[in-house]
Amino acid sequence: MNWQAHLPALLLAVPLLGAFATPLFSLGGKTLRNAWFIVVSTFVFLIALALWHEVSVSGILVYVMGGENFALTLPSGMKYPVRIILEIDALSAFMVLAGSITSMAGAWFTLSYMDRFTGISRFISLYFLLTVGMLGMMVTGDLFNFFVFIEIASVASYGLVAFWRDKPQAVEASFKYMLLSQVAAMLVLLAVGFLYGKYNVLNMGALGSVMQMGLVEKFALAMLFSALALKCGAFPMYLWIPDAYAEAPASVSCLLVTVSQASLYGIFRVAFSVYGLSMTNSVVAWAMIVLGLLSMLIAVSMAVVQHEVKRLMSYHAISQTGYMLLGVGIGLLVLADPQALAEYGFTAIKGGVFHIFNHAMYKGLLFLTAGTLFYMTGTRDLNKMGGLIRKSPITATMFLIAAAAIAGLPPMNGYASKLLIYQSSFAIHPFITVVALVTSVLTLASFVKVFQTAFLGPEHKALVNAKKVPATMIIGMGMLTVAILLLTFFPTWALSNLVEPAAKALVDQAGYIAAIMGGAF
Amino acid sequence: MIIGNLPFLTVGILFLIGLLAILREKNMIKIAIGITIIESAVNMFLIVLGYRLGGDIPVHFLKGEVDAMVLPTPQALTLTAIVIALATSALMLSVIMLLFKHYGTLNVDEIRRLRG
Amino acid sequence: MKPLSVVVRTGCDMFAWFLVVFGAYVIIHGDVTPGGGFQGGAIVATFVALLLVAHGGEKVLGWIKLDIYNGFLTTGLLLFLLLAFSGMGNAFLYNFLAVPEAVAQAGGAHGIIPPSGTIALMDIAVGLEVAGGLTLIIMYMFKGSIMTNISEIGGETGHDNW
Amino acid sequence: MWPKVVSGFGYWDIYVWLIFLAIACFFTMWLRNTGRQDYKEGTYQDEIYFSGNDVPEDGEDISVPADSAYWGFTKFFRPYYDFMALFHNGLAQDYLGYFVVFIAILTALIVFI
Repeated sequence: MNWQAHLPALLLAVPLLGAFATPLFSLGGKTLRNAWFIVVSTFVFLIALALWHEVSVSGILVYVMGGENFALTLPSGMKYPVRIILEIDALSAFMVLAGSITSMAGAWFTLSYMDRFTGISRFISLYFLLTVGMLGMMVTGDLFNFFVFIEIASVASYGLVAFWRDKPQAVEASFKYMLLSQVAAMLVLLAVGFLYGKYNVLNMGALGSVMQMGLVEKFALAMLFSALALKCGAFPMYLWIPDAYAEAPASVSCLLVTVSQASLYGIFRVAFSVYGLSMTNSVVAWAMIVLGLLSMLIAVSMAVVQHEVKRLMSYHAISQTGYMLLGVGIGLLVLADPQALAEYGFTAIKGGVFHIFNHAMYKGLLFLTAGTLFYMTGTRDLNKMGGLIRKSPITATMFLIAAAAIAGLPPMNGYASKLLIYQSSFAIHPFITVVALVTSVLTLASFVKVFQTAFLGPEHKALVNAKKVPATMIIGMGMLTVAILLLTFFPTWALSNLVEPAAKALVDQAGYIAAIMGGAF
Repeated sequence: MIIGNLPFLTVGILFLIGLLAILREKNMIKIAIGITIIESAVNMFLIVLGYRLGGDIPVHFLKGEVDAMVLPTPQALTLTAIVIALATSALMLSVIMLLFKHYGTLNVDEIRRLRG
Repeated sequence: MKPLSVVVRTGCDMFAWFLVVFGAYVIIHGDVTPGGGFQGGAIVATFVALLLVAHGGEKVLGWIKLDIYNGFLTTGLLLFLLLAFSGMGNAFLYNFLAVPEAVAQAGGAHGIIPPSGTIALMDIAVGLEVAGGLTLIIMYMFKGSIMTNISEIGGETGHDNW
Repeated sequence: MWPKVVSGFGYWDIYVWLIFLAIACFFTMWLRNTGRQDYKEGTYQDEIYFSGNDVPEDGEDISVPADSAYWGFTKFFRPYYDFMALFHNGLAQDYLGYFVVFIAILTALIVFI
């Protein structure tokens, strides 16, 4: 039993070790460094898998960093926990699983995609730091620690977005991303200061137990919600996402998708577990629903007219985040009255949460296929591409699977989660379902355009000598394709084992608090 | 009432000054300074949270015979926030240097090749 | 940057190394006196800044080899992680070397390992790390600043004109 | 028979859908085979019918570029996209302005409702 108990700490320590030891391993040459990169990212995925299994078996895992024994949250005589406590319930384990799969796929993809560039050992260190920041945001139970992990992930992603520093657009994208994200991070710190000033406690569970809604908490909630909404790309503040995702290397934008989903997880954790039932008005729930709808519609309407592949896909990342916000926002709206929650609220949360996992998989795959197109043709502009299905049919089939999944075509996993969102949002107001359906149609339209212009069509003379797609990139994309196909052909297993416990854990604020306060609150 | 809350008032004013600097300034270096102002405002907010009237250093054997101590936790939080502020401002200034190399200007309005 | 006058350079030569000694003092006594890893490392990093200002860029670029500071950075980071992992018996980051209050009061805490246990050792690791890291930041930003000579772009632009 | 994805008002069963897909594919393949069998690869039947003109060698000239895809859609929504271009104007400070305005509105809503 004892090494399973240390899994939460291992989840963060192993990628950190990977980040710090990479310069050492890169002294031993390229193959040793690449081997280290793959071994550590696979090991992180295995830890995430063991962690998810552990949580699904024995409920919420609590890990006290630096305590005498790892489960002692309240040392003798203390009313509030003082150490940094990692608290992993089913939702955190669910998000950690999604994050580690995309990180592993991105690692495999980077091997030959970034081969001709220099400074790859620094790239790998930053990539691991980004993974640590993302996993830390999903795992920690401490508000200030959540802010520190946001900063680790942000600083690592500024560097990674501007990795190709000879390209002016990449540096410009990183500057704009940094400008917005720094102000948002300072707002998160201000909100943490507000809550600490009032309750002298930083732990989310303990905070949830003593929380009464007053003026200070309202300001803290507004600041936390808007700052994390900026980080995850909701409607008015998503403008940095098309620049940052398009200019980052493909494996980085594949990981950045799950990093912004970690801040989406942050919104859900704050809204459900810290504030939960003590929220007097449902403004935040309606804000989530309205933001979801607006992000969906406006992002996808912007995506249809794009002619650059990765820019188009990053607009779709925003519109899919709108689905998740809509799904869980409906759940938050009806959190108070259990009858409506049982009827459609819980299905909405299940739809939103399931959509997070699906989106992490197929959006990661789409960014990797866009990277392959860039690798083959050297350009991201759709006007210059054509007839690439002859060059690499494997990429074309994987792109087809991912495009069918994102557009929500029936057999795919995207359809299963969107169906849950459509039907539960219909109970709130049919207009919401109409907007969701129109967005899916426009998503399908833009991906048909991408597939037709990039893959089909006659062979371009300029692209005759397009490079062959190397094996490691195929393996990287193959992992995500396998994940999508598994989710597609076994939706009931995924729902009952992955999504339902996560949705139940999200709704069950009392259980989250009891795990920390020992049920004595 | 005002005297007691004067520190929080200065935090608010500093935050607004920093925000206005970021929103209004055209020179990117001044925007970076604006971000540093916001970071120092939030650090000051954290420190002032922990102050207790007549409190002394929160170290047991260093403080004199005064029994009131200020809260130590905000000081630890501020230390981390200062380290993070250093890292981000160093990175921001380096990115501004790169932008100056590529665009030849420090004016943030001329850095707009990514549109639409 | 052009080197400064002889007076400044000799003054800097005499004074620079004491900066490093003082920084090391702040790092090592981090757990008992105000200061610690980050502050001490920052003081040590001012050594390179002082050299840059006094002796001008070209000479310092010749003297300073960045791999050493990269080595400091990596050893500091790995030392920190080693100490963190070694506490895994109880929990990650557990302070397994700490001398309990009673023993320390009874004067039993003399020896190489300071009574505060891994806190002091981690402070030293962080000090090493920050000294290397900050020097790297200063050197790379200095190289970045001489990357674009302003004459080629016709003077600085983008200033506010009031 | 086997578990289904139950969603509020209905259910989604992928296996039944796959069975229907198989049946549909069977019929389409049968329909396809009833057609003429004299198609041969690489003969005159492969030439692209370019409405009588001679086909340009480079595929680039006859492939539909991405800009002209959905030109009717974009032509109709031209005022909407011009309006959106005002927002996506690439100015970092405007992006921050939208963020500050959003915080103001949200804080006002949360505090006063």
